[in-house]
Amino acid sequence: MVEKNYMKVEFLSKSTNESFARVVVAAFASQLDPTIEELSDIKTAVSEAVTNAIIHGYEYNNDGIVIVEATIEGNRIEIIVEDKGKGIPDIKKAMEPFYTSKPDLERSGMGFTVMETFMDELIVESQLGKGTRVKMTKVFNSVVYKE
Amino acid sequence: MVEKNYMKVEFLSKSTNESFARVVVAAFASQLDPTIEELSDIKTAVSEAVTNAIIHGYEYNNDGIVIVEATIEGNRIEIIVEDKGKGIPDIKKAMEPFYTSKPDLERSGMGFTVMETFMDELIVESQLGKGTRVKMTKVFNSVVYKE
Amino acid sequence: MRFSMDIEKNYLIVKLEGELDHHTSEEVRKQIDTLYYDNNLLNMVLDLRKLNFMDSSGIGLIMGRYKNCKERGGNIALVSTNSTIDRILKMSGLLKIINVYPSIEEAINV
Amino acid sequence: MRFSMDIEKNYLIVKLEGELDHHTSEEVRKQIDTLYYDNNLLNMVLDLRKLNFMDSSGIGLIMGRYKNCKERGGNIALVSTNSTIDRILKMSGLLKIINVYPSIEEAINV
Ligand SMILES: Nc1ncnc2c1ncn2[C@@H]1O[C@H](COP(=O)(O)OP(=O)(O)O)[C@@H](O)[C@H]1O
Ligand SMILES: Nc1ncnc2c1ncn2[C@@H]1O[C@H](COP(=O)(O)OP(=O)(O)O)[C@@H](O)[C@H]1O
Repeated sequence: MVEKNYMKVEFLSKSTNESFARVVVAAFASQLDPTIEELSDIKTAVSEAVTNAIIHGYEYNNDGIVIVEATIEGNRIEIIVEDKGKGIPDIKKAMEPFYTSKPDLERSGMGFTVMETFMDELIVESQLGKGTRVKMTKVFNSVVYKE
Repeated sequence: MVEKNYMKVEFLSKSTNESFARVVVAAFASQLDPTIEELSDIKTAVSEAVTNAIIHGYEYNNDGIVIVEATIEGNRIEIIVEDKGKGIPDIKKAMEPFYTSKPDLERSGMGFTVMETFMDELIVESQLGKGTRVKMTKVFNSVVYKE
Repeated sequence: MRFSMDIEKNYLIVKLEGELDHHTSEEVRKQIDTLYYDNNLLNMVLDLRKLNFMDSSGIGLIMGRYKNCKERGGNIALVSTNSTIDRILKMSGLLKIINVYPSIEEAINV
Repeated sequence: MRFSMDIEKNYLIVKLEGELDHHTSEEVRKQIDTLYYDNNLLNMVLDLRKLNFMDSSGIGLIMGRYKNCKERGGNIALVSTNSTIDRILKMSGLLKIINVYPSIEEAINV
């Protein structure tokens, strides 16, 4: 039983790193012994946030840095995905299901909806020209935590 | 074929994170499509360096931060493992096969020898009271790199 | 990500394997569209049974192919038996417009 | 890391599975030593065939058990058929003092 653990990973905003980010977060979260479904929820949410950083935050520029932090406390995991990219002009609108600023790229506009559905909490902060920070938390009900 | 890629991961100096560090580096390096043996060499070398940071650098204190960076360029991977721990008083002596400052803990004194053997290059820098930085590089001969 | 494609009558049958994310979907999309248009096909079946990961980029890929098929008066069907994939399909609302079958045969013989 | 232990005559037979690193070797060591001393055993066989990872912490573990066995006039043997594990064993010089066999039976019937 892991009581508290922390990791932070940074990587270039290349689309090959989307799967890398999923593996890293899954390897870290698996210390908690979550169910396959819980692990899959986290991988999907991380994939959405990291993909957004790459294609929206840095607009396909490979030189940006994406930062993913994860903290385990008891049976709770908090994941932060951050970019120093262009930022979101209207967060409320961005979070609406099916809204996408890139329909030409066949984005579905479902990214934030997936994060909200698969995680227990989602907080999005963004500043135009400065970047975006997505904080998500999930409680693993499968994990019995003894204080 | 990945031309250039970079990642940096930081985590607490807990021994559960030794396997986490191996998974992260292996996931990153596997973009190069190395052989199983090459991947195993890298995992072993990283395991040695991260274990040293945890048990020697931070002397089992769980609050330390271990930093692992990896850069892929062509068919070459460079890996840096760093701690802000107690440092090595005599690097030359530390690198001798079978030398260990913790024989009571059943350390074999083979850590640096393993890193040297499994990687192509090893550079150790350390400052007493400041920390240690181990830089290792390996060329994947299995990977044909086209400029 | 691996995938294979077969043509059967006026159907393009695409079997996807592994992880379908933004990175892998770009390549898949190009190849599907090339084969679909070059061979003047009408309908499409996407077999998702061997996918072990799909995020909303997969939804975008399916929606885009749906539109292409509709434009030509064709149809698209999915094959899926995987509960993880089914959850994200359901969430996307895609199941209201696209049918899911347990096998390729059933997807074709409708 | 998973492992199981059996006692056969005056032998402790330890089968290791998974990844043997500093983290996992600490637990393994404690349990081996408890069983070895509590049952007044003499010899030991470490079966490494199902290990898919071992670093120098594993070398330390083997060396430590070697010393314990020698102290009691016993012997230790390894079972390994895995080339990755064999490389690090060879590098450590352990093979000069400890024999490696392809099966537990052969390790015992010497
Ligand atoms: N990291 C980000 N940086 C800038 N804009 C973003 C970021 N993440 C999301 N957005 C904006 O929010 C919109 C909705 O995001 P999302 O729900 O994930 O859908 P999609 O990625 O399919 O467009 C995006 O189209 C984009 O305009
Ligand atoms: N990160 C580090 N911080 C402080 N001391 C270190 C560090 N890494 C290695 N050392 C010193 O170098 C010695 C030799 O290291 P190594 O060859 O890995 O053997 P072992 O870990 O088995 O002792 C250690 O015993 C320790 O004294």
